[in-house]
Amino acid sequence: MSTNLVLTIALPLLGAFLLPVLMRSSVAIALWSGPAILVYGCWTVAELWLSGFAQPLSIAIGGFAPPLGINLYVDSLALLFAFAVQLLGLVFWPFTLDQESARRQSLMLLLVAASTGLALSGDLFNLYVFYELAAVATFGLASASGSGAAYVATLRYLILSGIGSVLTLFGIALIYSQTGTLNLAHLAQLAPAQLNNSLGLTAFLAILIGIGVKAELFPVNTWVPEIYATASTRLSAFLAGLLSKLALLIILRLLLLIFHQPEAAQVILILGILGVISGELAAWRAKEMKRMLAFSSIGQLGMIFIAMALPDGKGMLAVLALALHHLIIKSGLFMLAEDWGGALERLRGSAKASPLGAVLFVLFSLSLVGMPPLPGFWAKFVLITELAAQVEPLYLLGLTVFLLATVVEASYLFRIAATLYSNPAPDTLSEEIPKSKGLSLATASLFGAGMIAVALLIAPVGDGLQAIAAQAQDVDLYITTVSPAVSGGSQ
Amino acid sequence: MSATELLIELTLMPLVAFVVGMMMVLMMRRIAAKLQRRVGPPFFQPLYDIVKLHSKRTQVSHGLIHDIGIVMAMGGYIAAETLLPVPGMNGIAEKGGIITLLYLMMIPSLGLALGVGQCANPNGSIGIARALTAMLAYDIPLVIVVFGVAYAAGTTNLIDIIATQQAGGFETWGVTQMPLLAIAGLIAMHASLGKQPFEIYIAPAEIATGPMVEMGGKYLGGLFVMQCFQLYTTAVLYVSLFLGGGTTWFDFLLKSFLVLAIPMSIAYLFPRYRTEDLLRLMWKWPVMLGLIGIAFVI
Amino acid sequence: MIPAVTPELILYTTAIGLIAIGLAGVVLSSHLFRMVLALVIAEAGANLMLVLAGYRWDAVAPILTSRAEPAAMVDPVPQALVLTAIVIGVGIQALAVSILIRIRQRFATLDRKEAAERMDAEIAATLGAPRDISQEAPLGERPLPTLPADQINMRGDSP
Amino acid sequence: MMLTLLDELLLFSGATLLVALFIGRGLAAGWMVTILYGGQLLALLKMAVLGYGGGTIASSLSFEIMGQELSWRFDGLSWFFALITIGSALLSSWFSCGAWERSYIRQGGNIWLFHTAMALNVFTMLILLASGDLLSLFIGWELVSWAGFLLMVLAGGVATSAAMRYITYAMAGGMAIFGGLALIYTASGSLQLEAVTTAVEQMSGAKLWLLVILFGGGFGVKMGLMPFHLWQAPAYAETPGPGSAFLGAISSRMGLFAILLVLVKLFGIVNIESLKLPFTPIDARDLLAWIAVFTIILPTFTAMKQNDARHLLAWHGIGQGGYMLLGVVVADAMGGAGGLLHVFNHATYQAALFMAVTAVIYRTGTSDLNKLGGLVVRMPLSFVVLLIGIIGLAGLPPMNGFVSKWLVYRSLLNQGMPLLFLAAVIGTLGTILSVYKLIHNIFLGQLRVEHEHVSEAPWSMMIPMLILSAIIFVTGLLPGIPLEWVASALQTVGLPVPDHTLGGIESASGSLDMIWVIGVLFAGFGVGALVFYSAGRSKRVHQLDNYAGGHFLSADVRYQYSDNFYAGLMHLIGGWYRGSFLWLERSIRSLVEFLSLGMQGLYRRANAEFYLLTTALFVIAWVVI
Amino acid sequence: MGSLTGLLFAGGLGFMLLAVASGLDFGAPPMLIGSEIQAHAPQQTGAANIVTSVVLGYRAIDTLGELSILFASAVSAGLVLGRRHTTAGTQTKGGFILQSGGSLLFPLMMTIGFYIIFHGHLTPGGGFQGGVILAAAFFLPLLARPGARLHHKSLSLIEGFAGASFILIGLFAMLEGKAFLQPMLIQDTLGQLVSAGTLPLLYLAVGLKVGAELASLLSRLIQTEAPQ
Repeated sequence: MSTNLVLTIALPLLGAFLLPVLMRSSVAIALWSGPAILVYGCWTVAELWLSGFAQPLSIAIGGFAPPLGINLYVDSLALLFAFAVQLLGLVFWPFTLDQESARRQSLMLLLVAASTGLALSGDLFNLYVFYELAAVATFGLASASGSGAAYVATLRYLILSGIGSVLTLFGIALIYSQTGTLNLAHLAQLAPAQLNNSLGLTAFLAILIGIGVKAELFPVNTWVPEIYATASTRLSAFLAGLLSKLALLIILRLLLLIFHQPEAAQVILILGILGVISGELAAWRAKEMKRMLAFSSIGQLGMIFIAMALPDGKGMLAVLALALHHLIIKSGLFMLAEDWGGALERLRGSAKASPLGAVLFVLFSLSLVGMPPLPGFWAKFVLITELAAQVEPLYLLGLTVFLLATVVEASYLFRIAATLYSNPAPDTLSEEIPKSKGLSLATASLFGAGMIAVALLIAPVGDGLQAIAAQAQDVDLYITTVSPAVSGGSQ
Repeated sequence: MSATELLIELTLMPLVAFVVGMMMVLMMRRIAAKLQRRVGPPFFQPLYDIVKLHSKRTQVSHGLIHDIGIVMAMGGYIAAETLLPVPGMNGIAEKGGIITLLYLMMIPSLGLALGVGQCANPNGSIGIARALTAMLAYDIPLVIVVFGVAYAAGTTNLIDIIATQQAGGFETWGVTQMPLLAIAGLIAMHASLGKQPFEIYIAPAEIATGPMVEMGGKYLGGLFVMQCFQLYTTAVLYVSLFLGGGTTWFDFLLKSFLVLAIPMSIAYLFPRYRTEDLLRLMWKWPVMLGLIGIAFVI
Repeated sequence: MIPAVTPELILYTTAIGLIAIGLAGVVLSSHLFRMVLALVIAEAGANLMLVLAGYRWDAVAPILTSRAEPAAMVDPVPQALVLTAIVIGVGIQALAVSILIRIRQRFATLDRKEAAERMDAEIAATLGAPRDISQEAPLGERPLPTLPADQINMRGDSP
Repeated sequence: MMLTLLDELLLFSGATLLVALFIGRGLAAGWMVTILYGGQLLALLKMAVLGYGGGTIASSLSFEIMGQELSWRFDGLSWFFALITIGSALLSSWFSCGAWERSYIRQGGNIWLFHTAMALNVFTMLILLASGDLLSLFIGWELVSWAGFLLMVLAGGVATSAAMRYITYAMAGGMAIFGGLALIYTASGSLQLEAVTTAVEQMSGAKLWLLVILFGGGFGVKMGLMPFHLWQAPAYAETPGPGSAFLGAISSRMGLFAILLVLVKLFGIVNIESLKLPFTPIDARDLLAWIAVFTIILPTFTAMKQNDARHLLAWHGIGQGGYMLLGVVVADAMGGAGGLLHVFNHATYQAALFMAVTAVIYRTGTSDLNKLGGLVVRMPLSFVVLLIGIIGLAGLPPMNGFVSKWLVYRSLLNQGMPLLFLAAVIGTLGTILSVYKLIHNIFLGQLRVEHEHVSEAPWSMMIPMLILSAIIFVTGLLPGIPLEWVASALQTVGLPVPDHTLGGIESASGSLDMIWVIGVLFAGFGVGALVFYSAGRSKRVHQLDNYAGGHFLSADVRYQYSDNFYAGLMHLIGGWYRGSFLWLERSIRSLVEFLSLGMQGLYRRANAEFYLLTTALFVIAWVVI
Repeated sequence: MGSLTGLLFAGGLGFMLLAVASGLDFGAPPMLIGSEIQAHAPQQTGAANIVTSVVLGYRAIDTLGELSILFASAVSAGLVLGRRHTTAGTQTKGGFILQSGGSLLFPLMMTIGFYIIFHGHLTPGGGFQGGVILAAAFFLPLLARPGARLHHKSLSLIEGFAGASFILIGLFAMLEGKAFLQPMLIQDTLGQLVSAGTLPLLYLAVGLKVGAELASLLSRLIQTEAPQ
């Protein structure tokens, strides 16, 4: 039932509202209601997928036909991300029993609802609302660790994000005053005539910078290392793994549907290249795992931005492949970092203490740098073949930077791997060596298993992604699916 | 050519070389004596020396490698002689060529080096280190020279090289065709003989004759034999490369002795160079001459 | 050339001016609370911009009255949007202020630089990683070697 | 499904890997793995006997991923390299079984990981050698790189940092190849092998240059070509003994294989030659040749300064790679044959040398050239192996190294390349000097007191060493045997094949018949021995019964000349060892470090909002203006 | 120096944006969906206030999102501030006028708040505006009597159930076979107090939620911000 998809947004919200109340009456119900909602969400999405989902569809909320009301646009891409959101929400569920667990869980549910909304929504302003909801929930979760550093980091993030939303709002205002509509499909119809000018471009750039804050776009990503270092690892994993991808998804949709100006792509390309350079280089010197992952994630997202900048949606497949790959790998790495945070030097000998964790780390790293049979290679392969096909020097610069960054990446990732496998310093006790264990290791193993599964099934996965990319790339399909018809003109 | 003839040639060539080599040693000593206003040794002195050394009663061995080293030193040259055509006898020259010959000539050095090394005497080791360094010095111009000649002749087969030179008389001799290379070759040859001023690796007063420090009796005798071969090989090689080889035994020997007389005469007039000076000298002048010579050839 | 002063110019200038002032305020202020306030100003500008998008000359508020013939009404959508945007802004500001309170309690300062310094120090201390960058010295003058662990807190807080 | 011969080989190799992986902890595992290597060798030989006569054997394994066809096949070139790979793996693994294994475990090594890493290396190398298109080539390439990393990193400590350096270089090379691949794909729309040819036809001069640089550089990293040579010596040297024998024998030759396949076979030497460097008479082939020559000279002379036997050998390994590339780049019949034959020869003597050194380490616990000496009386067989090895390495008759070097010299002579020739000879001379230092400092001279009771290496180690020595000698005596394999590989690549006989080369401008040369040499030795031993018996004296300028020597006197062995030479050229490449590497590293610091600073600056503002301004200003 | 550049950049940005925005046609917006909504809103939603029909009908999910944001920030603030309750009892009480003024205003403000909420679909105003007034009504006595505490339990109950009822109303529509959050019209009585189907109910939920949210936020702030 396709309309059930609305429930993947509504139910988490409902759960979030009721959780603090429920907690008072029955801890058990409250404890399990969140996961139950997410399981149901997963199941809803999966069921839709499995019941022969082929054509994208549009769900009008409130029964109002799209350009007037808000619609959810459901294609394979959106569905994929919706599923990922629900699943990762479950995986990163804060299973704590302390005083604030109700609050945390309800924030998590809000975050999941907002993320699902980001994946599905087909309305510009609605996207903004969900974006803000996700942001606020993130602030709450990020500051939840209760340290002074977390507060400062969150506040800085909040202010940056606030400016970003001001700019986004400004961009939306520009678009609305130029076209008089907010529906993406409708905008896609109107864009060639009305937004193909400097005004439209300005609007796009304002939105790009605004949303780029979440997508870790250079240089509005300065919050990344602070937040990832102070917030809980699970949140970091969710932010780096998923939320950034959703922000990317929005930018990608806007770029594909509405803003076809070459300048838009160029800006993204330049910022992407700078992101790669700054992120990977900064990670090279990081002395601590979480921060290294934060910087590395900036670099990886820069790579995705480079892919996104390819003209005519050519980079769609690459964006998708890189994004999903990064989602799996970074989430896994962050889960490992949960126990392996702190100075890298402390990690000496950890491989002996937790061999599985070390092996997973090596596997993730290998995939991240693109060692061939692993999925990372294919993602990178798709990107560089597309990049090399471009004639403009900027793209070739992107290619060069991309390749060099990979070298740097390999260098720092394997420095850590080597630390893990080296012998502990003579005076350390075996209890002092951090071990990767318990839930976080299990979660990381889950991602590892997923990665290996993808590596083994690379051919069907590749075909599937190609189909998804082709569908997402089809602007006409988007417009006809939503079919935003406005009977009269203005006035 | 029948197998018997070949066998005879292969036997004769080293023998001739040995005999001629002894005479060359004699000549060398005579020249030295003349220059130093001495009388000099009698004609059979080299032979006497060899026999005397081999029949000494105290023969001090430092182990099997010590022995093998001497054997290699002699054997290498004996084998090398069969690759060096003389009038009327080609041996197996066409099966090896000049590059093989040059490499075979390194075998005795290696043998000597091994033998000396086994003696566990630092003087010997230092001597070998110096000798090898010297080899690095003079082989570079030598190789340039060989390259030039072989490239000009279009072959590495010594028989063919000699034949091309003999084809047009004096005008087609290497020395007239490639005078610069010939000069460079002469210097390199001089150095390769290890005589003054290039005898730093022996340096009797400094490292107690270097490689020879632990050598006595038949060991020294072996080295003496080796020296005979060395003089012969060097001279004949030079003759074959630049002076058109020999059509008859007479002019062949004449040329060989004359060629050898030049460095010998110079040798006893000079003190010796230090290792690094030797390197510097060798890498500067003969190399430069050789390269210019090659430039002319190509 | 001085453009003619028209109402729209004034309105747009006000909206964008608010945004610019807000941004400048965020960038320039050295006090965290002022940054939050500047953010509020910028938000007001963006909201104004949004309202302006729906304005029509000579039109009435989009409320149907019993009059038979409805007059031209302004666009209702931006008004609804602004309503939403304002509430969103309020929520964020409230959260910001509550975080500010905590920061002040923890670090006894709301100075931007100082708070950032403290944060860095605390992060470094909790992660056990040496702190290799100070924010004060320019790049070239920063100490390259890592600080030993016992010195990490020297420059930061010593409560 | 019918299994092709290649399938059998790969399955065998995979099975070896699995065996090592799952039962690699038992002590018998080493033997089992060795036997399986033997099985691989048999499978390979079966391939030569049965199915393959200059043609190719396809694997039934093939994929299509994202529109890319992936396939694997074997031809003469692959077979030749596979022979060396499996052969050296077999002998190294054999060497590692038994005594060495036990001592390795005693010292805290993980033998399971060692066997697994070896098997993995062999398996990945076979995959690489079998690659049937550019994508599978790249996949194989990366696999080999990482498998090598695993083997190098095993020893921990210094080895780790060496391996880290290696992996950085290897990644850089891999990425260069990746970029080249992308260029080809863009030009031809395909990654089949033929695509290279298509791409070459379509591309302009500058792009071709780029391609040659990318591929040459990328593959060259693995070969340790200048200026990418710094990683190799420490990485190989610090690997556990048999591992370094294996790596030294074949690992870096994978680079040569790829160069042969891509640059020589697909690209074509003619096309490379047609690429001129602007404003100079140099073309790309000359450039490659000069790189090869510098790779010969500089590492060889670096080797001379090493004081650790393993490092010395590893540095030579780099230098010898230069000969191979030089021969291949000259690309006439003799050059190509010389280059390829040298791959084989080098593998044999390098493995033998590393094994001999490992045997010495096994007995004495050190490979420091200043702490050894005089071992010939205690380990005579090891000495013989090392002697045979260094004669091969130095390229002197009667060992096999001579033949391949002779071929390379001849090709340079024929082509009239005096400077390259000279440089090659300088390399050889340098090699002679440094290998003498090696053998002198380990086996000759004074036996140290602490080594008084050292015994010969155990037979489990000795037998593979002796087998290798035999191979070195036999292929020196009868170079026709390996030349037959080389010929088939040359045909695959499209290079001319020289006329060869069992004993050597037949050529109008000077032939070589090793049977005769070695014959007279040994006859000469015989005569020499006759002369020598016909004289009176010699008396064996104690090593301290020695001339010492009037002093008496006792056991505590260190009477060995080992340090700064070529003092005179170093006095002259010592100043040239400025470590420019090290400096270059360090400065790149420092640059990255500095940039990295800057970037971190960027992210740690207090005023993040400022960036946002500026970006917004610039971006929007760009649009408006 | 840094501040000067900052100022310049901000000014430049403003100028650029102005340059861009001046290309807009002020006062005559395209109003594509705007006019469409104006035309259809009375029939589709039955609310006389078209803004209300946009807020609760056409863009109801925006409103839901916005409520969630408020909720999220309240919860977050709770997380941030909730750790330690410092009683503000040390503060001096407000004076008599302040206290009785607060008590006096409380019912008035409550009335006005609810009035605005209930007439949201007819006249300007609605759940948000009314909710804010409700919050103020609760907050005023708090200011006058610093020691007083709001009842957090009941506040959070209101918070939860108001939000939940918004969603439940939407879900109820789904049960009826309509779309999520589709307004259910009972009859077309445009302009009446009881009209516009479920919209007033939604606005009531919004109002309560906003009021509770803001009240709890403010009370948290005031409770925590005590002199140390």
